[in-house]
Amino acid sequence: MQVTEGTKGRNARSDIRATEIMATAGARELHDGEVVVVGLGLPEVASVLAKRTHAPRLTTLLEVGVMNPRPKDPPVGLPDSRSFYRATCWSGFLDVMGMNLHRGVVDVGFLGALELDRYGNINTTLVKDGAGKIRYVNGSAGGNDVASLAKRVIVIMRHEKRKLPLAVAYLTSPGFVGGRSRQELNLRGGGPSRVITDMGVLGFDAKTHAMSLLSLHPGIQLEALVENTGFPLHIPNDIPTTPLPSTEELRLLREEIDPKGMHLK
Amino acid sequence: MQVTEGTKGRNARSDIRATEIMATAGARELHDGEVVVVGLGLPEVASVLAKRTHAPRLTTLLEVGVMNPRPKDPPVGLPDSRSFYRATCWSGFLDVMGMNLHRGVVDVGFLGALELDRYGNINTTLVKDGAGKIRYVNGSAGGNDVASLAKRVIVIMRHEKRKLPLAVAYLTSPGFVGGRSRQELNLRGGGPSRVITDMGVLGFDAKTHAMSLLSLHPGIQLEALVENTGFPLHIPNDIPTTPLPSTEELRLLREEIDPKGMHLK
Amino acid sequence: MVDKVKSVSEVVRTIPSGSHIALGGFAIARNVIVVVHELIRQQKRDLTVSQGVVGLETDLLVGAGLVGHLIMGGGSLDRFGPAHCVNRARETKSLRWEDYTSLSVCFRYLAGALGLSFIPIKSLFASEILERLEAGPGASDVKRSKCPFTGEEYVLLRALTPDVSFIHVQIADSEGNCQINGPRWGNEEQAKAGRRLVVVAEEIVSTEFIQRSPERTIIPGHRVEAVIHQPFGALPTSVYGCYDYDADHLRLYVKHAEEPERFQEYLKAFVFGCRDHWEYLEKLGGLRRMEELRAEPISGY
Amino acid sequence: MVDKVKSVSEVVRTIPSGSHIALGGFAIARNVIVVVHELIRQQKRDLTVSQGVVGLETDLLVGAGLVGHLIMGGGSLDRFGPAHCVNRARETKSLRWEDYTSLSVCFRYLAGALGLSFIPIKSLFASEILERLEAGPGASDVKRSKCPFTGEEYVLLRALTPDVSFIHVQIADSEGNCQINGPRWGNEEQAKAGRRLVVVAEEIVSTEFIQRSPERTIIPGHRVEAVIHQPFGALPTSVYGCYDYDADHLRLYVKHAEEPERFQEYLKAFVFGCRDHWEYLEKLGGLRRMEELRAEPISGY
Repeated sequence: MQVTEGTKGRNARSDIRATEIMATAGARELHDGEVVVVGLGLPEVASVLAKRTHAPRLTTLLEVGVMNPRPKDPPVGLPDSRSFYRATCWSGFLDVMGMNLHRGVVDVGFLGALELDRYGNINTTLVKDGAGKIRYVNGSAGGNDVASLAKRVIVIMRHEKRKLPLAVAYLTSPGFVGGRSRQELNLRGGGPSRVITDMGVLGFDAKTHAMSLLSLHPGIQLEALVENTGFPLHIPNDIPTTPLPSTEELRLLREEIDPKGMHLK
Repeated sequence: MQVTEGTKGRNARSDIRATEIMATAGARELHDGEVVVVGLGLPEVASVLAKRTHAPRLTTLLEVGVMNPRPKDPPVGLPDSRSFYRATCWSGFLDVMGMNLHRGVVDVGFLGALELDRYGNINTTLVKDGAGKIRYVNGSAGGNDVASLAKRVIVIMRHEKRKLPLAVAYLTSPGFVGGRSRQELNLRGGGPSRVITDMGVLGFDAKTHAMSLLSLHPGIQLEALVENTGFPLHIPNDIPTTPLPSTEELRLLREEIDPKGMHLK
Repeated sequence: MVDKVKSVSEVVRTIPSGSHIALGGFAIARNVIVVVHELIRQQKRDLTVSQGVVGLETDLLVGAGLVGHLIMGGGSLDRFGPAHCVNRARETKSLRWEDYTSLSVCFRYLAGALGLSFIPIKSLFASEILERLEAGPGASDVKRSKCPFTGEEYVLLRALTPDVSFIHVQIADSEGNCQINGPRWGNEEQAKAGRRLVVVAEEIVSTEFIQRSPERTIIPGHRVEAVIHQPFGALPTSVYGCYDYDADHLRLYVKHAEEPERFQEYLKAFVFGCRDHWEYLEKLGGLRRMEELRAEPISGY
Repeated sequence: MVDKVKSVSEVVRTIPSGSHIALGGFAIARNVIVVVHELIRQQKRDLTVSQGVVGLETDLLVGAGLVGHLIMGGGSLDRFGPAHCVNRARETKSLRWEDYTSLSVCFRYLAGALGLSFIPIKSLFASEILERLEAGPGASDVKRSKCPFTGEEYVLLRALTPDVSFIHVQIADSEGNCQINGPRWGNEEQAKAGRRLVVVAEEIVSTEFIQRSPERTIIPGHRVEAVIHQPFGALPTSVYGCYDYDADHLRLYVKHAEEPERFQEYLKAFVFGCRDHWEYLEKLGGLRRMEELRAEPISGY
């Protein structure tokens, strides 16, 4: 599962980075006792932060067959030996993706996206340039399975117009396709619930299933966010500000979880 | 898989026991390099004898998830820890019965039977007394699966009229039901190939699929065998005599494989 | 980290009568005796019990009259004798039962564990097992169908998703991470098919111990609701690497199970007459007997 | 006991062009590099390659122009970059390919391993992955259908049974009993789905060693046709407990794979230019480099 990080650098109103706000917002979406399938990068950072703060009983699963690893060195990918360190269980796809995800016991799928549309459909397969020329990238790996089957899906990605288009260039992993319900689409999982970008936190309307703004990160102008969104976005009358990371959250992120700034740069 | 032993005692023509002839005849049906699912008792004794003589590369599988065990003490059943000793692999049903037997890589299923009819149908589920009263016994366990799926099936059992009836009281594990081909019956495995009793070795006609006599054990009269068979048996004109165990086979059986006479009594 | 270690009486109180429970033993090995005794003491009735190959644990429950529906692949107490109570109940038709096979029960659990509502199989064809399933209430769980790609005939089986799965393991940590020593028959599929999962562990170890060999974790902690810690918890059945079966007690059991009245005496003496598993272990001979049965480390029995 | 240890050139000579081979690596871990190099040296053409999540091994084969048909669940070289050769081949349509997902490829192998010709799944619905499969030659491998018991909609997948499965393991004995250290992704299902199975082992151990922990035997010997013994056989990809990936070489690879001509230079230098894997290891830096990459026992990397 590919994850793309926010790299807009330090936040306008403080020395807090956008990635740190994203990681903290992601962590706060995870509840204690939940089971999460995570991709590497910000989803992993967010889930570790949640475990160290309000959700010590969070279970993290990596699709390769790793449960609750506690890496001491930053892994470059899921099958990197660094991500196997101090795990409580090593199994494989059939267990993690079959006997957990397909079984319906995974609460959260935490994904990245190359493109995401207003109904939460994810593209991780290809990009089209202006001339319509196609360039292939990673494809699904576990992404489609997670998006289809997890009880809810959280997407974390950079907020750019080309990454949030009216329609994804390839529908790798379904959200609420065409605004339809998950049941109509024959999908078991509940679908996308949150999109966390470097500009704000977004959700999905319970009826129309279209994306709507939930909060703006401190220092981000609404106009800038709308400008950087490639589809019509529901904007509520009152727009809350995304809470900043607490001092303790920042300390954990900077000193313990990602001291080298590999994902939080 | 229940296995019933021959207990007719010592053979008329020598001090060789019927069970020793059975074990040897069973061993000789196994070829080097084959994969065998065995039940405990005589099938296990026969497969160990084959491994120690002409088939050192025989692979033995126990349905509980044990491969190539080398017990030093006699087990009372498949899940007895004694039958796990010095195995090369411990897995479970899904591997042994699914990824081997159902996958089609098991050459021989080596079974016992409570009742067996002329088409090689096996009953291990219930017995009916003269008045038609039913008494339940073990049921299938892996027996039906082995009979359905192994490339060929060898049955080893005592030769008694009530155990070889015209029709089994309950068809637990199919042979050539009604004389039909395995393909017609939707069965993948090749079906029964040999029946080894304490009186002779029997096979199945390639066309009619009915049982026929292949050889008589030394000292056994044809009339006695026919008398003890509950269905019409094809009898060839020339009836060979089952070869006696060699001196080395007897030594292995008596001194190394079953020194306490647990299965060869 | 959460501590899931609970007492058996506490756990069994949460199992309603009428539940479908799946049991993890095989004949005379790794039976969840401590759970079954408590189900009998608390008189949980009208249970549906499913098991790959039944053993003493199911025989006890059926003999105690608590089972209304039995889904089984066969079984006995190996050389010690048949499962008298199960067989008698079938003869007297005092319960509804469906006969399957080891692999078909395993496939039904596998489907449940994978979140598939059905799975194909090539066993059962041309047998009276399938015929009787199709002719009875079991008909709603089996259906003949063709492979859409090859045209081959299959029996489709309905997934089994027991309300509660019970398994007996050698080692668990307090979060529920379980490691099984020896062959595992259908335990992984049966355990993960359950909507709830309770394990009985011979020994509770630290999570650090689990982390030393995570490839041996067959059941990860997040799937486990409760861990019951009970040394010698499977006696008189065996637990590889921990202790041998108690052959004397198995013979005594079979002798009692042969006759309904004698079976009631057995229950009185060894179940109702014991406040808990420790008292039961004393009746089996206490410390001295346990030391006789304790496994020798090389052989595992 | 039979000795199945063979040289890679001997084994690859038995693989006909046009074969369907399944590869066991995942991105940058446990790739069967030694086999892939030899397939390239022996110019085995028109291969069908299937893999859960592709990595360097498949990128090499595709780049070398030997793959006619690719069945894949996705993949990249993780942070080192994309699978340039695979992506370029899809862009230029120089091969037939079908995109799946990690789980759907795993389920197709699982069906193959279990001897089922099909298996249901609840992924793929409402995606362009399914749409494209149904619109192309992949249509013969997927079919929508309903569960006969619940009425739920499923995608039925056709089993995958590769002609030859290859996996890289840490430990095998000469009979082929294999033990894998670390997570196993889809290796067990992929290996057992194969009609033939070849393993590359870092180390050959005695059968007595295997018998000390038989619960770790993921592939039993009787399923294995040949064991190729090659220390550092997966480099530049990592093998848990044995060595880390060679980050320098991975970067060099990605740099070359970006452009077809530079990729040919890579093949010339590191595949055609090496008589065998030992010579290749010398080019990667020989003993001194191998000792740098060798895993430290506690961390496993």
